[in-house]
Amino acid sequence: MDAILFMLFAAIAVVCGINLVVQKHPISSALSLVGVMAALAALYLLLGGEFIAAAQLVVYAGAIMVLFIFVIMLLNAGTERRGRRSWTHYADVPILLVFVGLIAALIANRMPGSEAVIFGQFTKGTAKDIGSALFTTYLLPFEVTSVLILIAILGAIVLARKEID
Amino acid sequence: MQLWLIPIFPLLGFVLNGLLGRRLPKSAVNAIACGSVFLSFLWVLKVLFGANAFSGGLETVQVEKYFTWIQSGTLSIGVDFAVDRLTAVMLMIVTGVGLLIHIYATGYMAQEGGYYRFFAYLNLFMFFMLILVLGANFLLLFVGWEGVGLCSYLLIGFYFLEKFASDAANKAFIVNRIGDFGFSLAVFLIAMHFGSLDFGTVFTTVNGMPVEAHAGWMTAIALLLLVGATGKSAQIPLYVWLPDAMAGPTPVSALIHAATMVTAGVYMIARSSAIFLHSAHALDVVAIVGIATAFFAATIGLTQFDIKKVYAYSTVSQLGYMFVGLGTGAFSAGIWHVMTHAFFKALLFLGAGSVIHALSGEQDLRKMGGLRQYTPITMWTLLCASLAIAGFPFLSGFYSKDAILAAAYEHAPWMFWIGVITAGMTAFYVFRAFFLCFFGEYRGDLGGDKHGHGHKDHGHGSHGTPHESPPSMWIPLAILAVLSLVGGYLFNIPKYLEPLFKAPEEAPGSEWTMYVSIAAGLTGIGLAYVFYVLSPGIPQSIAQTFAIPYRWIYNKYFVDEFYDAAVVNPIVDGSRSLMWRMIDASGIDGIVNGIGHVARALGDLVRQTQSGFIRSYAAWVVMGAILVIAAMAITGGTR
Amino acid sequence: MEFFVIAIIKAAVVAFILLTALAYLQWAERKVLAHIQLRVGPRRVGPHGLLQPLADVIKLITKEDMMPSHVNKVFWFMAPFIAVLFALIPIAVIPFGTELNTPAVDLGPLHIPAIHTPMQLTDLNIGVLFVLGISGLGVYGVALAGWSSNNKYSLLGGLRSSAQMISYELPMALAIATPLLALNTLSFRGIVDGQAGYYFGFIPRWAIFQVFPLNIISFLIFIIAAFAETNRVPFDLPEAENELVAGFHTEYGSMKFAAFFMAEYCNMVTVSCVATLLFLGGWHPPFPSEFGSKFLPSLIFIGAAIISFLHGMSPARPFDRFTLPAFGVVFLILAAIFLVPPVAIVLLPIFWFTAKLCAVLFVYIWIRGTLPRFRYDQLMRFAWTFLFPVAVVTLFLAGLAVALFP
Amino acid sequence: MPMPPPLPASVPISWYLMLSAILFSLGVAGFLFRRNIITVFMSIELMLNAVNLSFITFSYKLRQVDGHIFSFFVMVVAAAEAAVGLAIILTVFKNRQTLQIDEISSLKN
Repeated sequence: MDAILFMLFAAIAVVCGINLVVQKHPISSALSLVGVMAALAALYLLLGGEFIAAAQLVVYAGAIMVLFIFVIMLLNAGTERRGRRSWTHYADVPILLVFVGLIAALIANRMPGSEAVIFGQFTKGTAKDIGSALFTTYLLPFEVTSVLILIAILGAIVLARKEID
Repeated sequence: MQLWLIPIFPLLGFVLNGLLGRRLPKSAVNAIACGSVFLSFLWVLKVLFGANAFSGGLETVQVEKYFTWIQSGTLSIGVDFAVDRLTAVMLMIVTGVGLLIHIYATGYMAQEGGYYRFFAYLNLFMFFMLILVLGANFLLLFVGWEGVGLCSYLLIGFYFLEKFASDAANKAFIVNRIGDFGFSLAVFLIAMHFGSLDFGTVFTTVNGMPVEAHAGWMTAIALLLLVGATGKSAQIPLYVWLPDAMAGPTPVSALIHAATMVTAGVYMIARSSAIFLHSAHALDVVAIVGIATAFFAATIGLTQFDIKKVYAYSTVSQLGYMFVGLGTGAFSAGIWHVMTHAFFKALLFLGAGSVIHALSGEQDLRKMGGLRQYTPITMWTLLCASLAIAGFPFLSGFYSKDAILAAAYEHAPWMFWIGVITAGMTAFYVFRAFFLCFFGEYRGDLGGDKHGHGHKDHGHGSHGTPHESPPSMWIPLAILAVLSLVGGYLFNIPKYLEPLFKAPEEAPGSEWTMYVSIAAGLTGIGLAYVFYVLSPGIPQSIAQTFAIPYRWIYNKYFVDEFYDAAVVNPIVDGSRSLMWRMIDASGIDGIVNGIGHVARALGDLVRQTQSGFIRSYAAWVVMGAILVIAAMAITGGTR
Repeated sequence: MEFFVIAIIKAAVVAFILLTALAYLQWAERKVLAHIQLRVGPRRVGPHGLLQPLADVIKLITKEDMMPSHVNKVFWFMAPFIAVLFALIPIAVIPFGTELNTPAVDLGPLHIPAIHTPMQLTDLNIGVLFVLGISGLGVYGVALAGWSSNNKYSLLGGLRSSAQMISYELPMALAIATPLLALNTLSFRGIVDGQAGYYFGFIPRWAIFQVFPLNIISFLIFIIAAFAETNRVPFDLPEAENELVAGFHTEYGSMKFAAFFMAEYCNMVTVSCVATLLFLGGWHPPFPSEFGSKFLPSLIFIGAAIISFLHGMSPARPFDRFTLPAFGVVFLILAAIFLVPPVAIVLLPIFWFTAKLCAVLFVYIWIRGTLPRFRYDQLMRFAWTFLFPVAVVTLFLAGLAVALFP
Repeated sequence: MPMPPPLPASVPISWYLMLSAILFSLGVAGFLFRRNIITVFMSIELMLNAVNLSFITFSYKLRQVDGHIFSFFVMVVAAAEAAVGLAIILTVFKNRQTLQIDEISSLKN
C-alpha cells in the first residue's frame, strides 16, 4: 500500500517537475509546480509529517504559487522567445547527468539497504510536537524569521509600489 | 522567591531614565529613579521576611536557578541567584542606603545638568551591585563586579568636561583593571581546579578537603582574589584611585566610593572565606595589607584640607580595618564593619555634600568654619557620624571596630596596637574636619564669587551665604544619623552570621582592648579639639617643625608620582615609540595595504567571469556543487 | 476490506446528499431572495417549485457546450473541474454527527458485520488545516478560468479573485486560530467534543461563548472572511455581473458554468460547516436535554405537519389539496422517527448540525438580499487595514486570556 | 528509478532521497534552460521543495522533529523570498518591459 502510494505520488511529482521544465508558458510551469507541491504534501503525509503537509498546502500551494500566478497574469507573460544561446546551454545536459549520477551514487553507497518507510512509524510530526519544538528549542530562529518576514513585506511594498511623482 | 525582581527594578529605571529621561520632567525622573530603588528595597524586605530571615530563618543558602548561561564541556555556568544571611545583610545595606542616597541626590543634584543621565547611571549601578551580591557563582559575581566598575567610571567622570574628572575616571578604571585581572585569573583557576564556579559546589568541595590539601592552589586562588579585592576596595597598593574618585558628585562618593562598591572586595573575600581559611598565608597577607592600608591612609588623612579627600582617606583606612577583620579570621566582624561603615561613612559624605551645597561648591576646609549657626542639622548629623567613626562608646562604629580589634589582638598583638593608633588618628582627623568645618568663624568669602577654587561640584545656586539644605537632603541625613548611632547596637551581625562564620571567640580578660580603643578614640577627639578649637596655632607650628615628613604625608608619600615614574610613563613612551611608530605604522599598515593590493589584483583577474548572464552563474554553481559531491563521494565525507 | 466498503458507501451517501443539497440550496436561495424582494420565486415546476433544481440541471446539461475561439483550451477545460474538485474535497473531513453503531445483521447469504463508524468520511487530526489548505487551492479554478478565457473582463475577474482570496485568507486563518487556542486540538471531532456541556447549566459551552467576548469577534471576522473566500455578496467582485459581465465565467456555458455554480455553493456549504463546527458547537443542542432539547425536533416536525394540514384544508392552488397533506404525513413520519430512541441517538446530532448549518446558510442568502457590493479598493483596504489588525489583536488577547485563566 | 518486479509493501528511505535528488536536479535544469525570470524563480522553488523532502525524510530516519522545523523555516523563508522576488520582477518589468533573463545582463540599464 505504502509503496503504491509512493509510486503514485512520486510519479506525479516527477512528471509535473519535467513538465515545469519543458513547458514554454509560465502558467503551465506554475501549475505543474503546484502539482509537484501537492504530490510532495502527500509524500510528507506518508512520512508522518502531517503538519508540514498542511503547511505545504497552505503556504506553498495556497499562497506563494497564487502569488506567482497573480504576477504572471498581471504581467501577462507570454511564451518565452528564443534568446541568445549562451555556452551554458550546451554544457547543461552533461552537467546535470553527472550531477544526478553523483548524487545517486552517493545515496547508493551511503545508505545501502536502508530501512523501509512505513506509514505511522513516525508520530512526532503533529502540530503539537512542532509547536513545542518551535517555541522552546528554536525560539530564537523563529523570532528571527518573523523579523525576516516583516522586512520582506516592507521590501515588497517599497519595491512594487507606484512611484508617486 | 522571585529574586530576579530585585535587580530588575533598577534596570527598568535605568532603561526608562536613560532612554526617555531627556524628555521627562525632573519630577518624573526622580519618581522613576527613587521609585525603582524603593520597589527593589520593598522586594528585598518581602523576600527576607518571606524567608523570615530576621527571625532565625535563612540559615542555609537558598538558590534560584533561572537558565544556563554558558555550557562548555563539563563546565556549566547558570544564571542563578542565591540568598543567605550574608547576602541578606548586603542586600539591606545596598538597597536601604542606596535608597536614602537616591533621595538625597534628588536634592543635591537639583541644579545640575545631565540630571537624567546621573540617575540612569545610579540605577544601573544599583542593578549591577545587586547582581554582584545576589549572584550564585563567581562569574555572575564578576559580571556585577565589572558592572559596578563601569558605573563608577561613568559617575566619577560625570563632569567629563573637566579634565581632572575624566582623568580621575580613567585612573579608577585602569587601576581597577589590574585588580580585575587578578580576579579573573582567580576565577579561571577556580574553574580549572573545581570544574565549577557555583559557590555551593566550590565551597562544599573546599570544606570537604583537609585543611592542608591543595595548599598551593588555595593560596594562589586566594591571593589572586585578594588582588581583585585590593583593586576594588582600594587597598595597598591599588588604593590610589579612590581619593581621586572624589571628583564625582558627592552622592556618588557616598554611595559607590564609601557605602557599597568599595566594600565589594570585603564581601567577595568573606563570600569565599572557605578558600581563604584553607590558606593561612593568604589570610596573613590580607591582614597585613589591611592594617598597612589602615595606618597609611590614616596618616595621609591627617593632613588633607579637602573635606572629601579627608573622608576618602578615612574610607580607605576603614576598608583596611575591614580587611584586618577578614585577615584575622573574624569575617563576621568585617561584615559588621561594612554595615556600620556604610551608615556613618555615607552619612559623613552626605553631610560633607550638604556642607559643600551650603557653601555653593566650596570643598576646602580652610575656607569653611563656623558653619554651626548656618547649618545646624548638618552639624548634628555630622557629629553623630564623627562620633560613630571615632569609635565613641556604644555608637555603631564602636562595636564593629572593637570586634575587629579584639580579633586582631587574638591574631597578633602588634596588629592590635597599630589598629589602636589608627583608631586614634581616625578620631583625630575626622574631628579635625568637623571642627574646621563648624567651629571658629567663617573663613570663606561671603561674596559668593567662586573663582580660584579647586575642583568641586559645580554651580549650586548663586548665593554666597551658607544655607541649610532642603529636606530631601537632610531627612536622609537624619535617618542615617539615627542608624549610625544605634546601628551597631541593633544589628549584631556576628551573631546573625553564626551559621556562615564561626564567631571570633572572646578570649577571657581581653576587655581591656575595648577600653584601650575607646581611650584612643577619645584622645584623638581631645587632641583635635585642642588643636583646632582651643589654640588653632598648634598645627602650623607642628607642620613647620616636622616640615619634611609633613610634606611627604601632605603629598601622600608621592605615591602617585612614583607610580607615574615607574609604571605609567614607561608604558606611554614604549607604546608611542615602539608600538605605534615601528610595529603599527610600518608593519601592520604595510600588511593591510599589501592585502588590499592583492585583493585588487585578484579582483581584476576574477572580473572576467562576471558575464552578467544569470544562467552561466548558475552553471558555475552547479559545477561547484558537483565538485563538492565528488569530493564527498571519493573521500567518504563524514559519516 | 470492510473498511473500504464502509468508506465507499459513506462516500457515495455523502456525495449524493451533498449534491442534492446543493441543488436545493440554490432553490432555497431563489425562494428566500424572492420573499425578501416580495416576490414568490419559482413555483411552476412541482409544488412550490420543488422540482425546479431538477429542471435547471436538465436544462444545463442539454445546452450546447460551445467553446469560444482564442481561449487557452487546456486550462479553459481544466478550470471548472479544478474549481469543483477543490470545492468538494474538504467535505471529506467534515463530521456531521457523533457515531453510527449498528449490530451485526445476518440475512442468510449476506452477512453484515457490526458497524460502528464516525458520521464523517475521515477524521483527520489536522482537519482544520486540511480544510484551510484545500480551500486555499480553490482559487486556482477561478484564476485559471479568468486568465484562460482570453477576455479582459474575465482576466480582471481572475485577478480580483486571486488577490481577494489571498487577502482574506489571513484574517480567516487567524479567526479560526482563536477558538483553537481554547479547544487545543485541530481535529474537527475533538473540537466539537471540546464544546460539549453548558455554563451554569444552560448557556451552551460553544466556542463563541468560550473566551468571552473574543471568540464572538473572531466569529464575525470569520464569517466576513468566509463571504469573501466564497466570492459571495457583498464580496462577489470576481463575478460582478454589472461591471465585469459575470467576471471569470463569462465565457463558460452549460455544464462548465454549472460546475462553477456548484463549486460556489459547495464552498458556501463547506465554510458554513466549518463555522458551525468551530464556533457554534457542532451537533451540541443549544440547551441541555433535561430541558427537553431531545423532543424539540419532533415538536418542530409536528408543528410543520399541522401547518401543512391546515393549509391543505384551505388550499391556495388546486393541487395543494393533495401535496400539502402529503408533506404533513412526511413530517409526521419524521417526528415519529425522532422519537425512536436508538435512531434518535444517531439522528439528533445530525438534526442539530443541519439546523445550525441551515441557519448560517440562511444568513448567507439574507446578506445577499440585503447588502450592496463593495468597491475593489474598499474591499482591499477593509481586508488589510481593518480585518487583519483586528484579527491579530483578537488572537493575541485570546492567547493572553487562555494563558492567564486556563 | 528501477522498480523491482515484486512490488515491496513499502519503499526504502533511499528512494525518497532519490526522488528528492531528481526533483532538485529538475529544478537546476529549469534554472539553466528556461529564459523567463518567473520560470527560473519557480525552478528555485522546486529546488527548495526537493530539499524539504529530504529534510522530512531524514527526520523520519532519525525519528526527530527537527527536520520538520527546518523545512518549516525553509517554507517561511521561501514565502519572504517570493514576495520580494516577485516585487523585484515587477520592478524589472516596469523598467525594461521584458522578462527574458538574457536581456537583463547589465547592472546599469
